[in-house]
Amino acid sequence: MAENQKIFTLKQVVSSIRKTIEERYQQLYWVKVEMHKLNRFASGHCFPELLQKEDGRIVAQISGTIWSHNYERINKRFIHLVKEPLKEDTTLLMQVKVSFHETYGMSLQIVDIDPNYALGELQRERQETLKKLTKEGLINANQHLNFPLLPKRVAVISAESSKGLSDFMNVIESNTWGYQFFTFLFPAYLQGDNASGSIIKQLDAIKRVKSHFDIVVIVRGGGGEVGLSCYNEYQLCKAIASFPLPILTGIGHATNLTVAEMVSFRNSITPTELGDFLIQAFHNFSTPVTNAIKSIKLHSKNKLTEARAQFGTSSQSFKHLTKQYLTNTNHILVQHGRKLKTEVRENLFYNRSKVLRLQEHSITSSKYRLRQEQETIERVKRNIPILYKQTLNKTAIELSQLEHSIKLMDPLNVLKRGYSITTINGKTIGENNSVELGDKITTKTSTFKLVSTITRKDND
Amino acid sequence: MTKEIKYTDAFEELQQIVSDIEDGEITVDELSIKVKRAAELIKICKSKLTSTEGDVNDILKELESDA
Amino acid sequence: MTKEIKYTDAFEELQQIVSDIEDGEITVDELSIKVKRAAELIKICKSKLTSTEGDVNDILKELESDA
Amino acid sequence: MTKEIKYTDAFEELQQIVSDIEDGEITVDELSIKVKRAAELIKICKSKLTSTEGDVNDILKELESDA
Amino acid sequence: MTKEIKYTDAFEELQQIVSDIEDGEITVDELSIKVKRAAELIKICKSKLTSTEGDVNDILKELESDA
Amino acid sequence: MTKEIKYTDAFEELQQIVSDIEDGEITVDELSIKVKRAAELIKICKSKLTSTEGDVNDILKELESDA
Amino acid sequence: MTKEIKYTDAFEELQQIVSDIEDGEITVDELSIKVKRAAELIKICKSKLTSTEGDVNDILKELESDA
Repeated sequence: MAENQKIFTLKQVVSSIRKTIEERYQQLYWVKVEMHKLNRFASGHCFPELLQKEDGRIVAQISGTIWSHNYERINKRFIHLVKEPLKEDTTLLMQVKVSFHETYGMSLQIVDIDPNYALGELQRERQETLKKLTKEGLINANQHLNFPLLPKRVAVISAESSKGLSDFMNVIESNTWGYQFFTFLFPAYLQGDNASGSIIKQLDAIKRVKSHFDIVVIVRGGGGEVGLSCYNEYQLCKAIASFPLPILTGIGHATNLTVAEMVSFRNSITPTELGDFLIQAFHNFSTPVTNAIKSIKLHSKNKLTEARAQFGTSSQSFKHLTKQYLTNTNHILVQHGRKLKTEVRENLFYNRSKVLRLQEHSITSSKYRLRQEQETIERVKRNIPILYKQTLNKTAIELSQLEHSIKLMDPLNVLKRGYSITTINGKTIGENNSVELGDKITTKTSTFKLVSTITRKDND
Repeated sequence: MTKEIKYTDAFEELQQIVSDIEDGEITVDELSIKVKRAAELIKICKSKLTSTEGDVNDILKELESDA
Repeated sequence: MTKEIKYTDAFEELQQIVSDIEDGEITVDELSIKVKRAAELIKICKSKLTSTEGDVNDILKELESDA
Repeated sequence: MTKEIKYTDAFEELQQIVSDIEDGEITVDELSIKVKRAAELIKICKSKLTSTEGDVNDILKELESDA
Repeated sequence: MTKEIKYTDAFEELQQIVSDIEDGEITVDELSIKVKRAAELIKICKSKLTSTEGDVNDILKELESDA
Repeated sequence: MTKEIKYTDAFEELQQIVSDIEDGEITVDELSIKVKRAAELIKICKSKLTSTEGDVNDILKELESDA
Repeated sequence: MTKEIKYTDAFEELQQIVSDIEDGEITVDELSIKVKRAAELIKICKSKLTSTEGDVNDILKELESDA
């Protein structure tokens, strides 16, 4: 070490640092930090650990200070706005003053914390949880479980002293229908920082004895709206979503649904409503059973009435048709009898008329035949005089012709025309009968008979 | 006697005479005898005709009177 | 005696006579005999017809009275 | 004896006779015999019809009295 | 004996006879025999019907008395 | 034995018989047998209906008295 | 035996029977059997509503043995 080197006291140095820092950091800064531990002391002052992580590694760390009066103010606003008290292990936007104290060293004095940022962070956490469960396919897992027909055996997660629990028990135990439930309480914190772990632990316990239960209910009541952010926590929500029994929630609050409520099998606004829901499930089972009696009664009667009616109709029509059948058959038989009679009479009548027709024909044709014959005879009779006269006339004509010829040939008629016949010895003169001179010849005329003597004879 | 000769025979003889005369096979000497015979035959025939007509008319008259 | 000849034969004979007369195959000598025969046959036929008609009428009258 | 001939045969014979008469296939000589036969057959047929009618009526009357 | 024939057969035979008579397929000679048979069949059928009617009425009466 | 037939079968058989009678598909010869069978079936059906009604009423009465 | 049937199955079977009866899909023959069965099932279901179940001690024992 050099001799001329100046030696400072620690106080001098620390005061110099303080002076420098005070000069350098005179204003207030808004800083985003993770508040690891709150470290509230009995005095009411808090000395939280502030840090920043990158990839899980702490890259910056510093102590913080919240003076009691600031804490009260900040916390009140948080509860009002965020519905949560100021909590450890959260990222906050805080207004800080860099301060250096000679004995306490560097710290960030926290004068205010923005509740809206915290609200945003909570929202982000909620979204984160939803996103993760969705990605893991668990978001509807509990809802996809089969709800028992009768949610009779109930594992209850609640706080022993909870008003919600007593409301719930009151509803299911004092029902007037005699519905019997079996409940078993698994006590747990229902809000605040310890709630998540406590509930998860009890869920694990229930899981071990799940064969004794039909459903799990988580009931909480009268706790107000504060401290419910645990129900958005991923671990708890995952435990609920993936639980093998249906989990029904009734954690009684009026704000946005928490993720736990969303992924549970069913959410009721209040424990009372949850109890009513279970009673309703019993009703839903009981009503059809009760109605079944009425329905069976009604419909069996109807069925039997209908069967009787149908049967009655059949047996009526059987009697009726049988009688009708006999009547018809009788009628047909009678008809055939009548027809037989008619046909026989017709047949006889027809045959008789045929005989009569033949009788008629025999009369007319015989008479006709005789008349024809008569006419023929008459015709012949009329013809005979005609024919015989014809014959006589013909004969008379022939005869008169001959008579005429004879007349012409009669020699007397020849003489009348001036001819004469000369005979000798009564014979005409010819080759065989020649005349000689001196012979006496007779000449006959029409009027005279002349006798002459041949005086000369000349040859032709 | 004349009644005994039949009309047919008489008529045939008459026809024979006429045809003989026409054929000139009869001499003038015979001629008048033949003509005489013919006249006789004609008379016979006429008489036969007349009597037949009478007979027949009687029969027919009787027939008609029956009808 | 006339009753013994059948109508058919009588009628045929009659027709024969008529046709003989028509054909001039009957001499004057036969004529009156034939006409006489024809008249006889006509009478026979008529009589047969009349009696047949009578018979038929009798039968029919009897038939009709039965009906 | 007439009872022994069947109606059908009687009727057929009757029809034959009537059609023969109608067709002029029967001579006058046969006519009255045939007509006589026809009358006989008509009587047979009628009698058969009457007796059948009687029988049938008796049967039918009995039937009706039963009904 | 008549009881041994079935109603159906009896009725069919009856129908056949009636239709044969209607169609003129039965001669007068057969008619009374056929009608006699038909009457017999009608009697058989009636008797069958009557006894069936009796049986049926008994059964129906019994049924009604049960009701 | 009658108890062994089911109501449904009995009723169907009954209806078949009724429709057969209606359609005239049953001969007179079969009728009384069929009617007898139908009467039997009617009795069976009635008895079945009555007993079922009794059974059902008993069960329901018991059920209601429990409620 | 009836205790062995699960109430859920009983409930389902009951509903099936009820809907079958309501739809008229049950014959008269099945009716009393089905109604009887329904009565049985109704009893099972009703008793389930009011029966006491679950044993605290068992649960505690199990919880402790695991822990």
